[in-house]
This record gives sequence, structure tokens and C-alpha cells, in this order.
Amino acid sequence: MSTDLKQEVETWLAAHWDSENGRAVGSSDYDQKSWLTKVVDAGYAVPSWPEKWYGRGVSPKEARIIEKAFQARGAKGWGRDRFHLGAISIFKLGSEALKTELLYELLTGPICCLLYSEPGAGSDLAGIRTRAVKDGDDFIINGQKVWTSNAVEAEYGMLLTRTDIEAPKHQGITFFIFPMKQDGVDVRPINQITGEDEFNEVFIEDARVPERFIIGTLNQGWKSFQTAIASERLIMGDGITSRLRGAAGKVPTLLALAHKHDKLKDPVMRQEIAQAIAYRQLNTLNMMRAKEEMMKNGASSLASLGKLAMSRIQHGEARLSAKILGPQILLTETEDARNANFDAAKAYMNSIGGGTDQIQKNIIAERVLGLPKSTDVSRNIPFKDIKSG
Amino acid sequence: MSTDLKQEVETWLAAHWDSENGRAVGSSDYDQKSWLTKVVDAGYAVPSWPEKWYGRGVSPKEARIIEKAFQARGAKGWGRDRFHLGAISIFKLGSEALKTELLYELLTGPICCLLYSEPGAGSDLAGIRTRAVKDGDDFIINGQKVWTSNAVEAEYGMLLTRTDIEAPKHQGITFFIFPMKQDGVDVRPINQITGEDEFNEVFIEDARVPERFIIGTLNQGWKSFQTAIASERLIMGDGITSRLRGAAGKVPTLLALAHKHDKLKDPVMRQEIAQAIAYRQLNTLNMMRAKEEMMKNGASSLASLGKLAMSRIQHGEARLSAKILGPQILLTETEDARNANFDAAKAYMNSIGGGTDQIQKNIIAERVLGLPKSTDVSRNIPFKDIKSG
Amino acid sequence: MPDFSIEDRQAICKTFERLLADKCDETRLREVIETESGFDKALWAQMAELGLTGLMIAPEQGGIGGFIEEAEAALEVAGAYLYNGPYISTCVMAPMLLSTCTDETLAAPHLQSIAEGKSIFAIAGCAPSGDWTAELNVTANAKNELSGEAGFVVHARNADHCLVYANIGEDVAVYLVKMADEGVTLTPHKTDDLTLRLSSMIFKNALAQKLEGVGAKHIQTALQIALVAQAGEHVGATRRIFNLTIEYLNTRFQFGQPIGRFQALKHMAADLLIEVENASSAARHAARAVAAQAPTSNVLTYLAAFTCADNFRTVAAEAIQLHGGIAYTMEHPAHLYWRRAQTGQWLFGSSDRFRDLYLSQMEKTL
Amino acid sequence: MPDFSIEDRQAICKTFERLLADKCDETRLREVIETESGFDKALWAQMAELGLTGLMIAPEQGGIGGFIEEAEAALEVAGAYLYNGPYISTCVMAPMLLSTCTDETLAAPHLQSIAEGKSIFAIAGCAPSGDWTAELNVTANAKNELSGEAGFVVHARNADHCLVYANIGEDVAVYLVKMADEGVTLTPHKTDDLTLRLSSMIFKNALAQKLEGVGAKHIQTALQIALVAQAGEHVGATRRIFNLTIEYLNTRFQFGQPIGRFQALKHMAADLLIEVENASSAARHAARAVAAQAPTSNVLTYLAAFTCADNFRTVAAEAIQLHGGIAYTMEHPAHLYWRRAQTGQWLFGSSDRFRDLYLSQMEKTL
Repeated sequence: MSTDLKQEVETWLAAHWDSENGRAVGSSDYDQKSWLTKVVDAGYAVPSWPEKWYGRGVSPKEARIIEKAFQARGAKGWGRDRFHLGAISIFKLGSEALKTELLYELLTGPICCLLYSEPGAGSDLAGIRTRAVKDGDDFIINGQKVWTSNAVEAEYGMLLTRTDIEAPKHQGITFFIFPMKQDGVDVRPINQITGEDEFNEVFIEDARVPERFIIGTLNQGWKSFQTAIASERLIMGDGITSRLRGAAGKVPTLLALAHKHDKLKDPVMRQEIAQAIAYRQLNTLNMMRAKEEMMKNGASSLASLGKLAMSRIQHGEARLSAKILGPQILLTETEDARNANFDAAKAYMNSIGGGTDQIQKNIIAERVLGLPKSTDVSRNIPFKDIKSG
Repeated sequence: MSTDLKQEVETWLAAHWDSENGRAVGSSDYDQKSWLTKVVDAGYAVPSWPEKWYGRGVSPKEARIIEKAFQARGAKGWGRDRFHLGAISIFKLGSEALKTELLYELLTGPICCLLYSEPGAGSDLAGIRTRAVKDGDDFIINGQKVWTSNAVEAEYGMLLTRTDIEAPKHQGITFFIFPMKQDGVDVRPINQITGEDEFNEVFIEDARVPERFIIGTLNQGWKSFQTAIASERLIMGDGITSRLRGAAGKVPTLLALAHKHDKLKDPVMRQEIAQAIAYRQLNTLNMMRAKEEMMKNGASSLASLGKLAMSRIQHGEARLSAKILGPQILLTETEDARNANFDAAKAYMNSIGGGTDQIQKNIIAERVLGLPKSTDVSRNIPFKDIKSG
Repeated sequence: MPDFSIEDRQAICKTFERLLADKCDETRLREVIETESGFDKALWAQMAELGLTGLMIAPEQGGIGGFIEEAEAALEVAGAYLYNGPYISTCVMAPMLLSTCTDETLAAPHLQSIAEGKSIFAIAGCAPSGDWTAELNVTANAKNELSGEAGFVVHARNADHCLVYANIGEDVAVYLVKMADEGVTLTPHKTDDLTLRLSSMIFKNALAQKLEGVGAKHIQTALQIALVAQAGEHVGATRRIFNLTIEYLNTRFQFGQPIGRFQALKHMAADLLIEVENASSAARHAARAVAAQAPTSNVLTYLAAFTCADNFRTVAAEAIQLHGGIAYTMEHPAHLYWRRAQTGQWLFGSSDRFRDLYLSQMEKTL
Repeated sequence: MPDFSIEDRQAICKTFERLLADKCDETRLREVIETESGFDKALWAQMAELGLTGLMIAPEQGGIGGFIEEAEAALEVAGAYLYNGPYISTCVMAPMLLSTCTDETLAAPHLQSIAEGKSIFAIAGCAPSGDWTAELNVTANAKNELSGEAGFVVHARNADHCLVYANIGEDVAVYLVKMADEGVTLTPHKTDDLTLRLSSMIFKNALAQKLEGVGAKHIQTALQIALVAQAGEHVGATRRIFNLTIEYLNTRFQFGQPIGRFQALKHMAADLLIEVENASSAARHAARAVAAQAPTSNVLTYLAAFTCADNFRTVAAEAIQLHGGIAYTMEHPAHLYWRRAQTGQWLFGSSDRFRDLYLSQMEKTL
């Protein structure tokens, strides 16, 4: 059957996708909406989902066959059942009505951003304070979100709100799919220490979202959110391992840099460079082992070490790159110096973003090593009584 | 007056102490008891105490004059008001009757050991379980103490016991001066990883101590104990700083070792040796600064960093010594290798003994940096309800 | 040199601190570093009024007669505010070199002018690569004309004069040039540290005056003094970013409590405190030893050089981590300290080099 | 070489594990290391019965035909129990060298004898100083007589035969001597690691047989295999002492809770887990690459050599700290692991050297 499927997809793609020009056959430009509509209609966007919800009802393995055929031709729109967090959340947790109303729209176009973190809720994500208050058939939203990527382009946001301040913090949260393009939503890019501005702050003032846009159940949003981020974690893990595997066998960046700047004769530098390269290679080997374990047992605790390990790797490499460049690192005039300075700042993206190293260590100690869970003093008291400084 | 005092002590010493032979004038051998009795009777053993309690009622500054005169002649028995923890505790906290009964005896001879730690009460010193149960005019003691030095020689022990298991842990403790030479007290040396056996375990089974030997008040022993260890800390701090100052200006041990084994040409070793020597020198400089601050302000938060800093110094030096010696470190046939292996083990004495590094960091963070105190979940519940695994 | 009491030192530092709190707070600092010159002339004039520009200049030349202990202490204050004016070149190195000059008629007016805050000096003492161990590229001829290139000159664009280290035959000498001289060309460079202003200087038969009596030995002394001064600057910055971090740990709440109650963060803070205090002790003892011309002055100078540079970088880097997301933004000051710390790693030489030199000094005890 | 399946490998490791749990638990280990020989002959015989002594020997020579992946896995088991018999010399290096010998009539009986557990081999391959990079001190003459000294020979006193690396003219060759030969003198040394038995060997015209066909290249291969085997041993020991520590954190109560709930200790444990897993990955991938004669086999061997040695020492050292006072006693096993880790730093060369060699291999990709 899988050969048939492969055949089928390839035939379909040959008929509809112009690989050479990266657009639909017969069109003069790539038009996202019209192309994605074609893919969704053919059942290739979310093949592992049932036909009713625009899929093909095939196994994950078969879904990969479709993805690979798309990738091979550089065709877009594949794997939305793995990567479109908004659509996945609604598919998994939304009501029939919500699916009917939004799923097709989401799959054929709009970007969804993630409205989770708040200035006061970083490591303590369940501490969010953005309020959603019932008003007729709507909820009125007030609050501030932060570290939101794609917030400018997004038409919808996956919004975590506080709907009951009398309940303990995990029990008064509601998860919405939230229309971004309305008054009261103000997106401001964050100027990051790398010089990038991929993230935004989102200020929400008296914005509205219909009650039917709740993902899951009122006040049960924490559970829905856990399901949503589980999908996100899978994506991150995947990203990390494939990027690293890509690097295997190639000349390590740091080695090339040291060679270029003639530092490989210095015995002190040699020791430090060797150790830095080793840390990265060891992580690659760990992730290979994780992959093997996952193949064999369906799970691997090793995978959860990658992000933490990466902090030592990235900060270490950055510090060493500066040492290789010497005083030149102070200038932004060479590409090597710009890269090294950028990488040094960007390393904090790994050690802070998506759960700080400290949070990661808690998780590893508790979930992998089975050490006793820490007590969260704010867990079982009414949200309104939690101290916030 | 201080000139008079100096004069007086020197005259007294000249008359009574035979510096050349290290014994009392006219005696054929050094007899501890008879010499100490002379010193106590003259008021030189505890000069800062009132005359009633064998002192001279002089200021600490004047007391140092006496100490220095004794030190200059190599005469023993000075500074017991600073270093004899048993006598100090009884002087500070004991009843009139207890002082009358024991103080003179303690000052003129017997060693006092410290019966604090227990196998189950290390970092959590207030978690001691050695029971003291009232029986007529006595208390009957059962339990086990550990990390006790001088336990074999000691005639008395400063004993921390549990007298009320219904009270929270800090409130059911009683502090005794405990006669060691009785049935039911079994001292067993601990074979330490250094090969030394300076510490002992003390097993106590149905031993007795009179009620009048309580230091302080029944069930208020934690406070008495705090006073006692405050004196101990002063001694340790003093010891550390003077030892380090002694080393200033001399050739650093590690440098001499590297030189002897011809490792100072290796650029990698040079960096590591330089950094290791630097860490030790920096600590010396910190302690000098601490001393200056104490002179000026009577206190210095810097002093509390010394022990923690010493862990990095000692473990680092040990690791580097091994590297200097190379394969020779595996053998115990050279003095250098024996020293390096001993030092590597002994370094744990600093990082574990007298409060682990982890406890030290808590203390520094809370007391020096003013970070909020951690919650001790076992603090406010009846002792008998505290979980112990 | 007249006695400068500890009380005098504390008094001037306190005044300096008040001035910077007022005129070099974060808002003002960000304004200044956004300007092309990166230099606040008005503030410099106020510093001069307080005697700070003449701190290391003798009273007979218009200064207030302090020395390196005073400079180290003042730079701790400057470092805390990331004050980035040309203090080390103008008020530390230039006075050291000028006051060594045997031709008083040449040096005295310049010292006077520095003390009055009227003159800004740059030091061109380094090869184009920024490596202080590399051969100087600038050469003087018998007519006192300079040719060649110097790199990594701090605040050259804001200076009116420059002291240039140049080869003359087999020797090295120090020359005074006017920035305005037509033989002098400046190329300003873009830097990652926004508080830093670096230029290359190219000399083409630039007219110069030789500082008679100033040779390799004095260049070495000036570098030693500069290292101690910079160590002080690092210490001030290190302690400030550390204190900001401790403050944040006390005020930022997560999980219903200040994050400073979490043991892992406590332990990080305790470890960092050792680095902060180690740096403080190193810089201050180095200043004291140099001032006393103690036999340990070289050992302690190199110790301070690498310790203060490395610990500043470590503390600033951990400060970002301890702040979390908020310090990943340009708006938060943590990255300003962190970038400045990168500068400190390279401006006068690398920590690895100073560690090696420290050991070499130690070896003399063998 | 016959195929040895992963299932076979797991099966023999499981059996080995059961054997050691029974015959090399801490009590028995302490008994053995207190003896002069430090070697449990009865246990060796049982290992032979299970095929472990012939693990790397071909079936036609009485072995079970495994290779380095099997040896690495078996040594992980051995390491966990700090098993200290002459396994690497007798069952890893000797078979490698003997099976390369072109004179089968010489080699075959010895291989058979090793597989049967009847023969113990020592390897004298190192200069008297214990430095594997130093010139060999032993020289062979044309009559196959050996003279000179070899240092740091493991378990020489328990061996009946020794393979000796010796200079012959400009070349290096491997010679087989009987320990009982009158030209061989042993000097046992005292060691800090109680599980270790080291001797010096002095040869005075000792009669030897040359292993024809075995040269510098094969010596290098044998060292590579030994490094991977030792890496496996480190990994087993590292993981065991780590697991003991985690267990202690879960069972030791202070302040009314298991100390493993304290965040600082959790974070130390999480950091150490990375070291444990890094070591595991390094050793296993090295074994796999060497077995497959992959182009990465040198890179991965050196990576495993320094990573596993260093991480063992780090984890064992932190294990003592995490245990606190109880591990400051000889009665607690932590120090046995920690001392063994010291041994691992030096037995076949230093981590610094292997790091440098690793980089040299990496440089070939440039």
C-alpha cells in the first residue's frame, strides 16, 4: 500500500506542483492560500487525520511518505498535522462546532502565534494574569503577553487566560483561539540582545473572543495547554536532532575558525578547542543514542538532556570563539567577529528561552532521575492569594 | 597598666616556667595538671573572666598581653577563655552550682569533646535523636554521636540530646556536660578516607548524667548550643586566617612541586598552575581585607567566604598536583605522591566537614546577600512527626 | 607626591558617585553612547571641577596629587555606572608618561590642561592588530616625524592630543602629536560594546614632540598603572551588575515567592559573590602594592589584570542567566555590562597572557 | 570473525553481571583487594567457564568470537563492580597481539589457554616512568634476549606470561616471555588505588619469543582497543557510583525530607547525568566505530579515552560530596570508585594527551 501511496502522491505533485519555479502548475507566482487549499483538499496537509477533518486517516508512517514526497520536490504545505500547533490543538481539543468553523481556515492559510508567557509568568507559566471575563457570548481580554514570535503576521493566537482567580492557579485557566486582527491588540517587537526582533510583546486591552473559541473547557485550560505544548516539544526535539546530525562529519565550526586564525599551534587553545568540539560531538552521540532508544522502546530519557547540554556547548563555543579572534572580537567589522558576538548573545536563547537551564535541571532531576518533586507553595492556594512581589 | 601587666606576667613566668626544658621550674618533667593548676591559680588561664571564676577581670586586649607573654616563652595553659569550649560554655551558660562544681576541674586538666553530630543529623544538626530521659536526679542517655575528635582522651563531652519529642525540633533539645568515663560509652575511631582516624563514633547506651550537669535550661539546649558554637567558629576563623597569612610571601607549594617535576615549561600546565595559585592568593587577600574590615567595623561578611572558597582551592590544587606528578600519583612510594593523594582526600574535610559547601552557600546567600530564607518543612512540627526516611 | 588620606579618597569617590548617579544614570548613558562621539563633554567638565581629571597630577601642575589607589577607587565608581569617557588614557596613562618627561616645559602645560579638563589625551601604544605583544608599527625619524599605524586607540576622535609609542632605531620612545596634525588620519571602528570608541590611527610624517627621558621602562610602568586602573573599573562594574542581580532575585516573584528563595539561584549567587570579592581584593591590593612600590606590585598587578577581567565577564554572563528573559532584551542594562566585560578581556591584553606573566613573576620566588 | 549478535552480547553481559553480583559484591571485593595478589583466581575460572576470558578469541582457538563491542559491554559490567582482574591485559590486549602473530604454532596454544582461563598475561609496554609516550627502555638482541626495564605493568605478579614491547634496532617488536624466566625480576609497587596491582619489570637477558609479524602498527591497534575497553570499564563504574548517589539522595533524610528534594543537589545530579551519558555514548560509539573499522574510529577512541576518564573522576568526586560525611570513611564504597578513577587518568596516558590527539584527528577534516 505504501508504494501505491508514494506513487499516488508523486503523480499528484507532478500534476500540480512546478518544482522548478516553486509554485503551482499553471500559476505565475506562488500564492499561499490557493496552493494550501489544493493540498488540504487532496488530503495531503494532515494525512494522519480522518477524512472528515481534511485528512486521509493514514498511519504516521504513511504520513511520512507523503511528507517525503513533498520535501523531495520542494513542495510546501506538508506535515501540518505535526507542525501547525493551532490546527493540531483545535483538532485534538476543540468542539465539533469549533473544528467546523476554524479548521479549514487555519489549514489553508493564517499563521497562529502562541500567547503564553507573560512578564510575570516565565518559569512559572501557570502564573499567568491575563484576564478573560465573560460578557454576553464573548470574553473580554485584558493583559500582556511576551516572547511571542510571528505576532505581527498572525491572524490567530493560542491564548492562555485567567478566568477564575478564586481557584488554585492551575484550575482557573482557559485556553482560547484568539483573533489577533482587532482593536485592542497591540504588537510591539522586542529588541533582543542579539540585535534580532523575532519576538514580540502583545498588549491586549478590552479585546474580545467568542466563548465558542475556547479550546477545551472553561477553567480547564491548563490541561489543554499541556497537550498543545507536548506537540511543540516534539517539534523542538526534532529540530535539534536533525540540525545536529546535519553537522556530523563536517569540519567543526570552531576548528575551522581556529585554523583560519592560526590558533591550532597554541597548546592551551588546542586543549580548549578539543574540549569544546568534544562537548558538541558528545551531544550528537547522545542524540543518536536517544534516537536508537526511541526506535526500540518508543521513548528515551536521553532526549531530554539535549537542551541543557546545548547551553554548555553554545556558551563555551562563544567564549572560545572570542578567544580565537582576540582583540578583533571587539569590532563588528569582520563576519567572524559579528558571528561570534551574535552567537555569544544567542546562546542565551537556549539557556533561558523555552525553560531556563535551571527549570530543565529540575525536570531532569525529577522526571529522569526520579528525585522527589519540589513543593510549589503557590500550587494549592486561590490564585488571588499568591504573592507576586 | 598594660606595661605593668606585661611586667607582672613576665616576672611570674620567669619564676615559674622553665622555657628551656618546657616544664615548671624545679620539676623534672612537664606535669599537665600541676602546671595548669598554677596558671589557673595565678589568674592567667582565663584572665578575661572575673576573679571569682579564676580570672583577672581584664579586657580582651589585656588578656592578649598575657597570652603573648606565655607564647613568647612557650609556656602552656594560656587563652583558655578563648579556646576551652567546655569551660567557656559552662562559664557563659552554667548555673552557679555547676560552675562551682566543674569549672576549676575543667580548667586544670580534662579535655572536653563535642558530642553534636549524629549519623542522622549532619547538615540538619537540630535533628538529633540521642535521647535523654529523666530518672531520679539523673538523665539516662541513649544514642549515637559521630565525627567527635579527641573522644578517646576526653573526660567530658558537650552533649546535645533530645528531651522532648512532642515539641518542634529546636525546642526539645537539652545540652549537657557529660562524663565520658563510664560504662555505656563506647568510642570507636572512624577510618577516614585520608587514612587518618582523628574522628570517632561514640555509642551511648544507658549512660547517665546528673540533672545538674545541664548547660543552660532543660529543653532550651539549642540556644545554649548556638552560644557554644559561636565560640567554636571564632576559633576556626582565627585558625584559617593565621595559617594563610603564614603562607604569604613563601613559594606556593604547587609552584614548587611543578618546578621540581619540570612542568613549568608546559603552557597548558602554566595556565592551570597560575590559576590555582591565584585562587589561593585571592583568598588570602580576601582574608586580609576581612581582617581590616573587622578592625574597622567589628565585623566582616568577607570572613564567611573563606571556607567555601577553600573548597575550590583545595580540590583544584589536589587535582593539579596529580597532573603534575603524572602516573607517579598512582604509587604511594614518593612523598610527593603520598602528599598529593592525602591532600586530595583531605580536601573533602573542608567541603563536607563543619557544614558542607552546600550549607555554606545557603548561609552566605541568606546572611550575607540577604536572599530570602528557605523554608524548613520540619521546623514547626512535633519532632516525633518529622519524616526520617 | 603629597599624602592623600583614605578620607580624602573616600570623599572624592563619594562626590564622583553623586555626580554619576545624577549625570550618568542609565538613561543618560544610553543617550551618550548613541551619539557619534560617545562622549559627554559637559560631564567631563564637571569631573574636572571636582578634581577628578587631575587626580593623579601633582598640585604644582594643577592636580590634586593622588596616585593609583585614588585612581583605582575612582574607577570603581566609574565602572559601576559604565562611565565610558577617556579617563584611563587622559587621567591615568598620560599623566604617568608626561610627568616622567624630563623636559618640564613640554609636559607641565599639558598636565595643567588635563587637570583643568581642557585637554583630552589618547594613547596610541598598540600594533594595528590590537595585540599589545606585537611589534609596534609606528616609527619615528630623526626629525621627530611619525609614520605607520596604531590600532585600537580609545576615544581618539574626542582627543586633542595623542601619545604615540614609536620605534626609534632599536629603542622605543613616546611622542606627543596633535590630533589636528595633517599627518594624522583617524579611522573610527564599529564596536560590539556600545560604550566603546576605537579608532585606527595612521601617521604619515606626522609632526611630533619626543617625550625626553621616557623609554621602554616607563611605558611598562604606564601599562602597569593602566592595568590596575582598568581592574578597578572592572570591579565597580562587576559589583554593580551583581547587586542589580541580587536585587532582582529579591523582587522577582515566581511560584508565589521571590526567586531568590530557590536554592539553585542562591548557590549561584554565593559562588558569584566569591568572584566579586576576589576581584575587589585583587584590584585594591594591586593598587596598594603599586603605590607602595612593594616587591609584590608586579605579581599583584597581573593577578588583578586577569582576575578582574575574567570575573567581570563571568558575573555579567551569569547575571543575564539569573535575570532570565528580561535580560535578553536591549532595554535591560545587563547586556551593557556583559559587552563591556568583553571589552575588558582584550583592551590591554588577554587574561591568558596575564596569567602566564603572573606565574613568571611567581617563579622569581623559586 | 563470526557474527556476534546484540542479543548474544546482552546475554553474556547479563550472566557476567549475575556472576559479579554474587562473587564480587563489595564485601568480597574488599576481601580480595586486601590480599597480596589482589586477584580472585576462583572467580577468573568461573569467568572462563562463561566464555568471558575468550570473549575476543576466535572459536577455532577456543574463544567465543566477540570483538571490541562485546569487550566494551563486558567491561561496563566489570567496572560497575570495580572488578579488578587482569582482564584488559589478558583478554583484550594479549588476544589482539597474539592473533596478529604470523606464527600460528606459537600463538594458538596461548590463545587456547587464555580462553580456557588457564593463562594470565601481563603487558609490559611502557617506559619505567609510566609515560606511554616515552622511549621504551627494553631492548631485544638478535638472540631474542630482552634487557631493560618496563614500568607500571598491571597484575604482573599474577601473570604467567608477559608480552613485552622492546626496541630491536630501529624497530619495535613484541616478545613473549615467561614470568618464571630467571632473567625476569618483578618489583611490586604500593598503590593508592587499592584495586590496582602495579609492578616494575626488569629484564636481564631474559629469554623471549618474538611475535613475528607484530609491529608498531599492531601495538598502536592494541592500545586503541585497550583504550576503548578501559573507557567501557570507566563507564560502568561511573554509572554505578552515580546510581548509588541518586539512591542515597532519595533515602537520606535531613530537615524532614529526602535530601534529593533540595534543588541545589538536584541540579548537581542533573549536571552529572550529562557527564554519565556523555561517557556512555563516547565508549559505545567508539567500540562500534572500531569494530566497523569506520573512518571515525580514531577520533572516537580518543574522545572516549579522555571523556570517560575525566567524567569518571568528576562523577566519583561529586559522589563523595553529595554523600557528605558518610563517604569520608573507608567503610563507604565511594572512595574506592574515586581512587579507581584516579587510576583511570594515568594507566594508558593522560586526558590532556588524548584531547590533543583527538584534535589532531579532527584536523584531518580541514
